[in-house]
Amino acid sequence: MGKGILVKKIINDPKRVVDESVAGFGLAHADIVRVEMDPIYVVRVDAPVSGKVGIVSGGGSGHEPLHAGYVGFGMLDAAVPGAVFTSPTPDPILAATKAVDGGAGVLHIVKNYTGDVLNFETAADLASAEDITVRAVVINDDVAVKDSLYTAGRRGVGGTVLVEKLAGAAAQRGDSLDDVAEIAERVNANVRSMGLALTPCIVPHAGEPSFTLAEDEIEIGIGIHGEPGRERIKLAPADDLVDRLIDPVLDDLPFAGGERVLLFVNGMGGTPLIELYLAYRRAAEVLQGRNVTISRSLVGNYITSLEMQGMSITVLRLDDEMIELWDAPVQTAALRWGR
Amino acid sequence: MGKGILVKKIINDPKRVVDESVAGFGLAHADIVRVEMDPIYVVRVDAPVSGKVGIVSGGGSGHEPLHAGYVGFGMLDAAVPGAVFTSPTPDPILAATKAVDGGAGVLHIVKNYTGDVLNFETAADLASAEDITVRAVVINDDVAVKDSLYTAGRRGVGGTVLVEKLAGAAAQRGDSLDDVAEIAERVNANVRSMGLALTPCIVPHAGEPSFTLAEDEIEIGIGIHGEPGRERIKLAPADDLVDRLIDPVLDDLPFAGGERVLLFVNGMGGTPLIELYLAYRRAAEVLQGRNVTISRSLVGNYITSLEMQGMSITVLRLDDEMIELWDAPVQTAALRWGR
Amino acid sequence: MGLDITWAVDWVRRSADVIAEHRVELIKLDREIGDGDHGENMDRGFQAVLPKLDDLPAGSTPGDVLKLVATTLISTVGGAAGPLYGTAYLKGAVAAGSATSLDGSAIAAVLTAARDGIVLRGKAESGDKTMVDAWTPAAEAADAAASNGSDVAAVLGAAADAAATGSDATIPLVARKGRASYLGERSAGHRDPGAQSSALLLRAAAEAASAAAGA
Amino acid sequence: MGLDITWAVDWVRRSADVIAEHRVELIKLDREIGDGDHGENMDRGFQAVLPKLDDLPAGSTPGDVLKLVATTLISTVGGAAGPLYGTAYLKGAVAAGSATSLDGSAIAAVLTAARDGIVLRGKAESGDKTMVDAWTPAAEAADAAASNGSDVAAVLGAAADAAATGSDATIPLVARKGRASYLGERSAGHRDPGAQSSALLLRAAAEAASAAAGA
Ligand SMILES: Nc1ncnc2c1ncn2[C@@H]1O[C@H](COP(=O)(O)OP(=O)(O)O)[C@@H](O)[C@H]1O
Ligand SMILES: Nc1ncnc2c1ncn2[C@@H]1O[C@H](COP(=O)(O)OP(=O)(O)O)[C@@H](O)[C@H]1O
Ligand SMILES: [Mg+2]
Ligand SMILES: [Mg+2]
Ligand SMILES: [Mg+2]
Ligand SMILES: [Mg+2]
Repeated sequence: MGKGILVKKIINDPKRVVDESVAGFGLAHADIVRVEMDPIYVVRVDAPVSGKVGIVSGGGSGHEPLHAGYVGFGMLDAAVPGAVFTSPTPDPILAATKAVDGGAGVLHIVKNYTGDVLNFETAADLASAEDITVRAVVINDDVAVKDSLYTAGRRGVGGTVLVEKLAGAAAQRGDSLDDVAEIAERVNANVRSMGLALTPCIVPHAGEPSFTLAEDEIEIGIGIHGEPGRERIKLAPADDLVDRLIDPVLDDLPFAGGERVLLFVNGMGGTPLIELYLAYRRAAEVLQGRNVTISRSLVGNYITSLEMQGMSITVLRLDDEMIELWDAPVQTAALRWGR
Repeated sequence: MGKGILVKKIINDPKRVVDESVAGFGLAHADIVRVEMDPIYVVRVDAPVSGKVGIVSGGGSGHEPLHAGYVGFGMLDAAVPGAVFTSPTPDPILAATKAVDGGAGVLHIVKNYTGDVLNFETAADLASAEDITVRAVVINDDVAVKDSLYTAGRRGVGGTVLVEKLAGAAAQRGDSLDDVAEIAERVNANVRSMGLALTPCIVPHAGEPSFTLAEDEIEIGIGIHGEPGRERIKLAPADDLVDRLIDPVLDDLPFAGGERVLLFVNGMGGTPLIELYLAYRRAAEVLQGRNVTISRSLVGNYITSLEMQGMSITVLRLDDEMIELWDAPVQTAALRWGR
Repeated sequence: MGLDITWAVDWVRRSADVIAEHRVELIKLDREIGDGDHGENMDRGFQAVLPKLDDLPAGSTPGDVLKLVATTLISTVGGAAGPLYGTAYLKGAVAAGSATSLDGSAIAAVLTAARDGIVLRGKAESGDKTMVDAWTPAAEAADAAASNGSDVAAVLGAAADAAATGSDATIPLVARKGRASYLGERSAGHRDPGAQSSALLLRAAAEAASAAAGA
Repeated sequence: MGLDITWAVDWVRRSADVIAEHRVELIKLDREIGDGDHGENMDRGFQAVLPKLDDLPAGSTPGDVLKLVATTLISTVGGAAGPLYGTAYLKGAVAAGSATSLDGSAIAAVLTAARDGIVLRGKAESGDKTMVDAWTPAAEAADAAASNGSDVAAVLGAAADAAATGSDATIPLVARKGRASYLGERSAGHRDPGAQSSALLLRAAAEAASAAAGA
């Protein structure tokens, strides 16, 4: 196999995709991040920030801009990219944790997948052994997955981006580790998501799509790893698709009416903005119909599955502090305002 | 046909795609823009800004975030979206021109396509008849097209985004219409682009791809309207693809070495960031090899062809003033910093 | 017998029909060497004209109809075809003036003015693989037929035939104007969509004239 | 006759071979109910172990080999399988202790410790459609064979057979742990990739033991 091109992608060698992409990311954003290659992680250019809680997230690659795109002032201190769709090993997580420890402890933001949880756990154990205080928050906002004590539980999906922004802003303003963790937990408790795919995606080393869909089929309840969803339905108008995502999201929390929310319409990587904004229109209509006020919004490809076409809808119930943290300055490759 | 779904997209009715998407855009970014529906255009929420040169751009839809995503402080005052891949008619261009006229004249930024040029020309004539001073700058940065006095000339592609940012910053700092137009001309004279497609795109009303490519074929020298390119080649490693785009770009200006540039690696709408950053790495390597310094960069899906997978590379030769204008604050849906 | 407002209105209706009928074909032609919207654009434009025909004031002339078509196409078609066809109908309307009836040479003058309008806006020459390649032979054939004293139906028939031949003749050409020019040599072997829509519109004019003559 | 360092090293080499050989099959199994990386992950891990075998100091024990495998898998595999297999080999190494040779009941103790490690980290129960469904019957079969006084090759052969049967038995199950659990009922009808890789690794252990016995 070696250098052979297996799939139609802008890549050289499937085995070098993550390394080469992260290297390019580092070159393109040298004002914001520094990239370490062995073990591989991406860290704020000014890390460690003395006295500030450090925040580390990470997971399999293929979800860009998550997580490296959120490293910078007001958000993450470091991101640890694993192989495509494969959680990183403890070594780089530990290295990143040490690199961002400014003496106030480090928060791990972990998406709820067995691999991510186990590898971050090991890294946290190793960091504690080196006298770094680590707390972990596990994100599990995907309502497509039936939750139970006896299963792996819900996946972490779109809500992760919001947790990273709000926890990042809390750390930036100087909150303690416990306070930052509390914000992250609070956001996680108030956020729900669900997604669908129009097309599958192809993992570079696999060379074949993770599932196949007929011309008129859609996969509902997908995660972000190209894994199939819960249900397969016939192609339907956009408004119906939006309803199929947002209704379970709103029912789950539940949203009672009268709340203020952040509405996040996310593309899976290959979805053009023209479609996401069209979906946003309907989602806004549904929220209005339920007497929920959209106070903030986010639309774009922010947590993705390679080139998959599809979308997810995330709704976060906001309180005053969350709004303040959302509006706080952020300077990362993928989210930036106020500086 | 009517409401029938012809293609796998997040849409309701092909005839309502632009209206519904623009409506959603207006709802999502009500802090930045106002949307008018009849005739349809998107305008800065505080337009007209008294005493400031107004800047209007526009063209067919399907290139999002171009142009509506660039409306806001420090960039465009209005964007006029036509039907998908179809330049708008003079009516909305005229309405937008009137809406942004703050007494200092209006600049039209027009991509060089027969339809765009003719429709903006007519609108400018009509605006002049209403005593608004209008100047037009036509962008033609695509080196894939052989230029000649006897042809339609080069297309406007990636360079358009950069012209809009720099001219927008010049207008924001209070430059006169002639000075803003001069900046726009200067940027256009110093920018070159070229693109390729891995997959075609499907215009909603057409229901079929604009061209078909075998599993191992790539189209080189494409524009942004799903039109086929100049040449079809076999799939190749990313580094070779980058070379095939950047070499003609650098040879054309020509870049002699010793310059400072802005490197812009753009996705065609369906290209995941992981691939764009991987391509960026090679492009940076090539520039270094030619002794050209990358002073600024932009990586992402910024001027697109619906869900097309592919990329374009744009290089702009910078001077001190351009760098200052690039760094100036901007607050739009798609580009934002400094505010 | 000259062509009056009834013919002009009938021409527009037949134009809308024929464009709707060939919408997909024109999209397909434009997809091959352009961006796949020509049929959609033209259909949107002519469908927009139809309801406005009912609002034409009594006493309207053929020139008024052409002007209505011009302004509607300009404000609804967009793309290259919108302004080009818009200018064609506008210049045709000017040539038709306020006459209530157009004879053969008046019709030839209308077509020549329309052609000149397209060239003025688009700067294309014959052989550039554009709608000009349908309009120039059409205007010339109409002029020749009118000079020979043919009746209006024959004048428009000659124009329609010449436009169809002109459209055929675009197939081998390499485009030098419009979107197809970006393809360079690869544009050869495909019919120009604008030339084809022009041929369809002129055929509709001829058929409306025959129908008027038969009536 | 017990199993020594030669067997342990041979087991690792055979493991790397069998995983490389079945890489695509494991990817395919994981694509059906997971994310399509299990074969890639395991192959990366075992390929990383191979060169390190040459650096084992003289006098190393089977336990040292298992520990090397553990740390290498932990630091190169990632995903769920990395920490789970890592813990399995680590606990196995602890059970093996500093013995230079492992007899049947020592081998059974290693496998049981490995299984317990996986359960400790992953919290899966039998029937959850995970690698536990291969390891639990394998450990039990090894234990039974060792109690019956079988030789080490037979003990590992029994474990490998039981693991293969256990892997087969995952097919009809609905997953309750790991990524496949997100599919709910749709996970039934597919073999669990981790159970399958476990069966392959235990078969390699048995073959290495047979080869050692034959030598
Ligand atoms: N400069 C020009 N002069 C005359 N006709 C032109 C010119 N440019 C384009 N055309 C005509 O316009 C047609 C394309 O129209 P259309 O597809 O509606 O617009 P667009 O090219 O903007 O998508 C071409 O087939 C050609 O006949
Ligand atoms: N909680 C668990 N306990 C035991 N084994 C598990 C658990 N979760 C997952 N596994 C095993 O891991 C395998 C998947 O490994 P792999 O594909 O490499 O990791 P990932 O699921 O992170 O992509 C599954 O087939 C299953 O056998
Ligand atoms: Mg994985
Ligand atoms: Mg067009
Ligand atoms: Mg067209
Ligand atoms: Mg997996």
